[in-house]
Amino acid sequence: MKTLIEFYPVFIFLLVSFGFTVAPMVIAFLIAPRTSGAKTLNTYECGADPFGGAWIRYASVYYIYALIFIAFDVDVLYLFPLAVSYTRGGNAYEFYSLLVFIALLALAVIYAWGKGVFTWKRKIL
Amino acid sequence: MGKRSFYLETKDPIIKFAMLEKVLDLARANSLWPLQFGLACCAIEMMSTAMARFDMDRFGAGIFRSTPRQADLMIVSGTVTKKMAPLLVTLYEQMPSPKWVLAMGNCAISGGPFVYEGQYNVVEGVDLLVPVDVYVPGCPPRPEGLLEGLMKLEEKITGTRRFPTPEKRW
Amino acid sequence: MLEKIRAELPELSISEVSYPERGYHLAMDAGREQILKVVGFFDKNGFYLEDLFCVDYVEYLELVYFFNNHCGLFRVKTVVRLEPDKPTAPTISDIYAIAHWYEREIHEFFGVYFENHPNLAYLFLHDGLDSYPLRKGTVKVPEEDRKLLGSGAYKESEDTFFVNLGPQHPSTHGVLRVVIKMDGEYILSAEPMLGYLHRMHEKMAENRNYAQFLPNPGRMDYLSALNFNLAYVETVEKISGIIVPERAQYIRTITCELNRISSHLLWLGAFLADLGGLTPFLYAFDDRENILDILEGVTGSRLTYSYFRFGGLFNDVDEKFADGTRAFLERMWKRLDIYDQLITKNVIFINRTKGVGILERDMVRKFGCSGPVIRGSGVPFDMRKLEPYAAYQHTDFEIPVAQNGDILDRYMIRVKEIETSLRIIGSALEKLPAGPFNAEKVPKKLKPPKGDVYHTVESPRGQLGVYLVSDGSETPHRMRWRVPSYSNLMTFPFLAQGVLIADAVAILGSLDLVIPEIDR
Amino acid sequence: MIDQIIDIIGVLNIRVAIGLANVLGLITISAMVLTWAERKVAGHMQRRIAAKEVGPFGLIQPVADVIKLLGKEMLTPADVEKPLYYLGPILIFVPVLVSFVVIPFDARLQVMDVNVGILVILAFSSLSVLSILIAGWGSNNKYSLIGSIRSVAQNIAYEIPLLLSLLAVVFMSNSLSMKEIVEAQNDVWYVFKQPIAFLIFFIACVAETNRTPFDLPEGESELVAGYHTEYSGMRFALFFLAEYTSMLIVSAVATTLFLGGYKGPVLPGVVWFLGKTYFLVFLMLWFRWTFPRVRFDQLLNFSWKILMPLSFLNLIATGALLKL
Repeated sequence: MKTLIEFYPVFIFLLVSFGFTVAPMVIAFLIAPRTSGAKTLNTYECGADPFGGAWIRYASVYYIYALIFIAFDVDVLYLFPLAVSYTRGGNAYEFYSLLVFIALLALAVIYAWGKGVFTWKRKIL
Repeated sequence: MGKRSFYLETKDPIIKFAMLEKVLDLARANSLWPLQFGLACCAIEMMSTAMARFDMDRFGAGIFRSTPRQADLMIVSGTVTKKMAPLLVTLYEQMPSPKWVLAMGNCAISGGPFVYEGQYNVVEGVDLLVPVDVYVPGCPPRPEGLLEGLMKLEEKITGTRRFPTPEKRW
Repeated sequence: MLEKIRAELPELSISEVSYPERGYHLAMDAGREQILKVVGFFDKNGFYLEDLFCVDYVEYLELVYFFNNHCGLFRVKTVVRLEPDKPTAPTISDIYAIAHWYEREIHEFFGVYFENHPNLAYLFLHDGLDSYPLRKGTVKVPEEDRKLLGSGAYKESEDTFFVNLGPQHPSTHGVLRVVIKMDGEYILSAEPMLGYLHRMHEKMAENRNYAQFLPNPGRMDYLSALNFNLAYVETVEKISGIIVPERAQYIRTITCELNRISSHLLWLGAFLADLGGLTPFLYAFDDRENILDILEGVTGSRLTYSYFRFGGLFNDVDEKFADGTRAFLERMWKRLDIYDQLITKNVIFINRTKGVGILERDMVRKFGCSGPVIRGSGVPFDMRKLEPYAAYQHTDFEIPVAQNGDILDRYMIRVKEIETSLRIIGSALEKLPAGPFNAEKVPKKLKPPKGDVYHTVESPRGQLGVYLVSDGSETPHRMRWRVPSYSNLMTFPFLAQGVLIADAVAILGSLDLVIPEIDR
Repeated sequence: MIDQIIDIIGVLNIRVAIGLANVLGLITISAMVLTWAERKVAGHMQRRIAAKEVGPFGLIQPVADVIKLLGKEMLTPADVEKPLYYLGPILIFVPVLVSFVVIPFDARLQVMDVNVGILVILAFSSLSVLSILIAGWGSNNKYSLIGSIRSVAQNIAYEIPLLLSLLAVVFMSNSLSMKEIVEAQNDVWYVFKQPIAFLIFFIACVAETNRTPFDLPEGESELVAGYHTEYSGMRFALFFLAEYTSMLIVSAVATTLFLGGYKGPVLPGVVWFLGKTYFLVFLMLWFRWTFPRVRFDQLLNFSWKILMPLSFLNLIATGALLKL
């Protein structure tokens, strides 16, 4: 059974990539001139002063999309072992289990479609 | 507006020696990313300079960045009104440090055709607001004029000129 | 029509006016009380508010209302006199939505107060001004009104936030600033803030003589400088009765149509860049450079032309111009199907523009829009047909009209207008007569007779009107420019309500705005 | 002499060292080449010559850009979330570099043949979206906030079709290891057996790397510059670099899975592999200069309503055909 140690190249790549990003930033920090004007550090908003910060309750329409995604992503993981051990020819129950599983998955999308999640109407106040 | 309303002091980098500065200036001169900031008629001439026929991109200056954070060169192309002045200064200050200003057109240089006694809304010249490096006269200046302004700016940054100046016949 | 007005509003003094000299059919003097009744009457009969502005005659101020009809041409001038020290007038912004901005503009330039106006804040000027600019004498702004200048405080509410689609933004071509109240991806309300490019053209007109003002119209709308030039020159010719020779009329038509094509081409590129496609910008500029070469050969400049003079042209047109134009015509016909393949048949483009930003017919009358914006909603309203000027009555062409008023229709109309302009140029070029290109005795120091005149021209963005009041001296007493983008922009807050930000940017692009024309 | 060194350092360490040098070299060179190629392809598609003056064919232009960006000041706006703001550009580059571990450039040119290669790549590819969210939220700018929230929704919308089209290949090759998938494509490439799956996979890849017509997170005509509005200097260059490298990674995975990796008649394997990869990258560059941008709800609906049902049917069809 391969222990985590076997994957140490991946960790080395992680460290190297970390270094590969931090190094140019350190160089840039050293060799770049610096200025500071009255409004240099203000947030940029097309030249005008912004009205209030950007950390607000952002009414995300995509919350429902996230729910459907979670339902999907976890279930798709079941298909991986099925895919690896899918034998050619022979017993057909594997195909039927695949069929049933995908049919159940598709129900989620059809339900959301019916509920009108996917149509973004114009919000007339 | 009186004297320039602020003094933007530029602190030197931590590591600074002649050879590095020369290489950096050469690189900066060959990749001046202008800020997408068109005011009036000169903006249309700036656009046609960036288009197929005159093509600023040949000199590496073709990528128009829309945020001042990633721009090096602010081309003030058009009339700066008193309502626009504070915003222009904000945009200039929000640009990171090695930055240059190219005043394009008579309005940006001296208020142009809109200067008469009793005028109440035009800033007479953008150098009252921000330090200007190159002035390109004309109303609007031809795209070749703007390209020549770019060459002048590159000459100012690196000290050497890309193309030989056409010899003066008279 | 005149009998109906007489029957409906007996107590007003109505005088018939000869249309060819003065440019309008009827002049009416209404008192401050009857003006609401008059406006209500015109609104009931399907008229739209063409223009509303103020003229300062030192002893009294004059509020001028111009009404016109989209279907049949019948222009009525209604005048209200106000005393100069504390002028007040009733607001009509609830009847005609465009009056909302006209009244704010009059308030900040002349100091006229409008009772129960929803938001009488400054629109164009910055707060540092302490006098009303367009008044003849310097009239101080009273202290307690300075607080009126604050243009609306924007307070954060629970989950909506305010964003500046600000002066420096890729999609606001020029320096238009729109403050958008957003809820997530949707826009709840949009409020344009103007004046970042106000260059005082109307104030300059009052202290320069007629010839000195010639370069200014070209800088008002630099995309179609020749049309603005034509409007100014023809107004002065109308008021001083100069007859322009036939050849100059034809050359004026040809050059104005070339300028219209170059303006539409630039719009095409900028509109596609708003939707994300960057290549059509380069293709459109490719053709535009051809037009600029042809016009540069004749006028000498690339963008801000001042080629027309009172009574004719600056110089004549040579054979090279005619050949260049003919070569351009053939090339352009072939280029149009490149645009067809690249843009019109592009599925993503169609999905982005079909059924978005629909402008209904009655909303168009409320705002007094004009140009491709109104022709997209099914109203065939084109100045070249309604009030033919220059040589348009000799060339036959039909106005492209579309029905459902969404962005795709406004795009199709502008492309068809390019084809119409090509046909006009073709037919005008054949019929180009020989002969003089300038009227003979045009005095150097032009002193037109006392009186006022209204003249309209069709600029690529819509109906462009010039109202000129001359007091017999060298400098005009008052010159008012009725610009199409001003009323077209007023529809944006209503079109952008409840729409995604990507659509709002597309709607803004489809209105084809030129900011210095709005700010004047 | 060589074998003493080998057993001192160990075969795997040498393989890792060579792989590391190879990958870092490839990334820097490909970033340069891609920036140059993007400008040149854009120029010639728009009937203009781009970047000609700097170096023979403008070849030194990307070098000038990088050195200029190195010499640029890195502004940190005042009211910004410091840790998130700094972490954004770093985190976006890490997953992209690490997925090079499992990519088989040639028969023996692979850092480590992990037997669950595809899972490693999928795991790290969803990490880069996290960094965009961090960068967008951290820079306290309304445009970046909208841009980053859009990139999250776009990424989760296109994760499912990506997985399902990947599964169709795994059904055929019965193995998750990248090397075995390439070996399984010895006689006929999977692109001919699974044309629909390749199409869905490529569309989902274009969406994952935020390229036109799905470049809504940094839709510059609406959101000024999307999630990297507040970033300047070298930090912005890292976003720029990460986008090009993820384009490279995504087309490398597509070549391994569908176009038969390093399989090719006469030329050595690496040349075939890089040729196919850069062809797919050229396709992405081509998209950028022909398509306008899709509106955001069309983008989501395109994935949920069209790509996903299509990938379901494709999966069922593969399952059925394999059984016959």
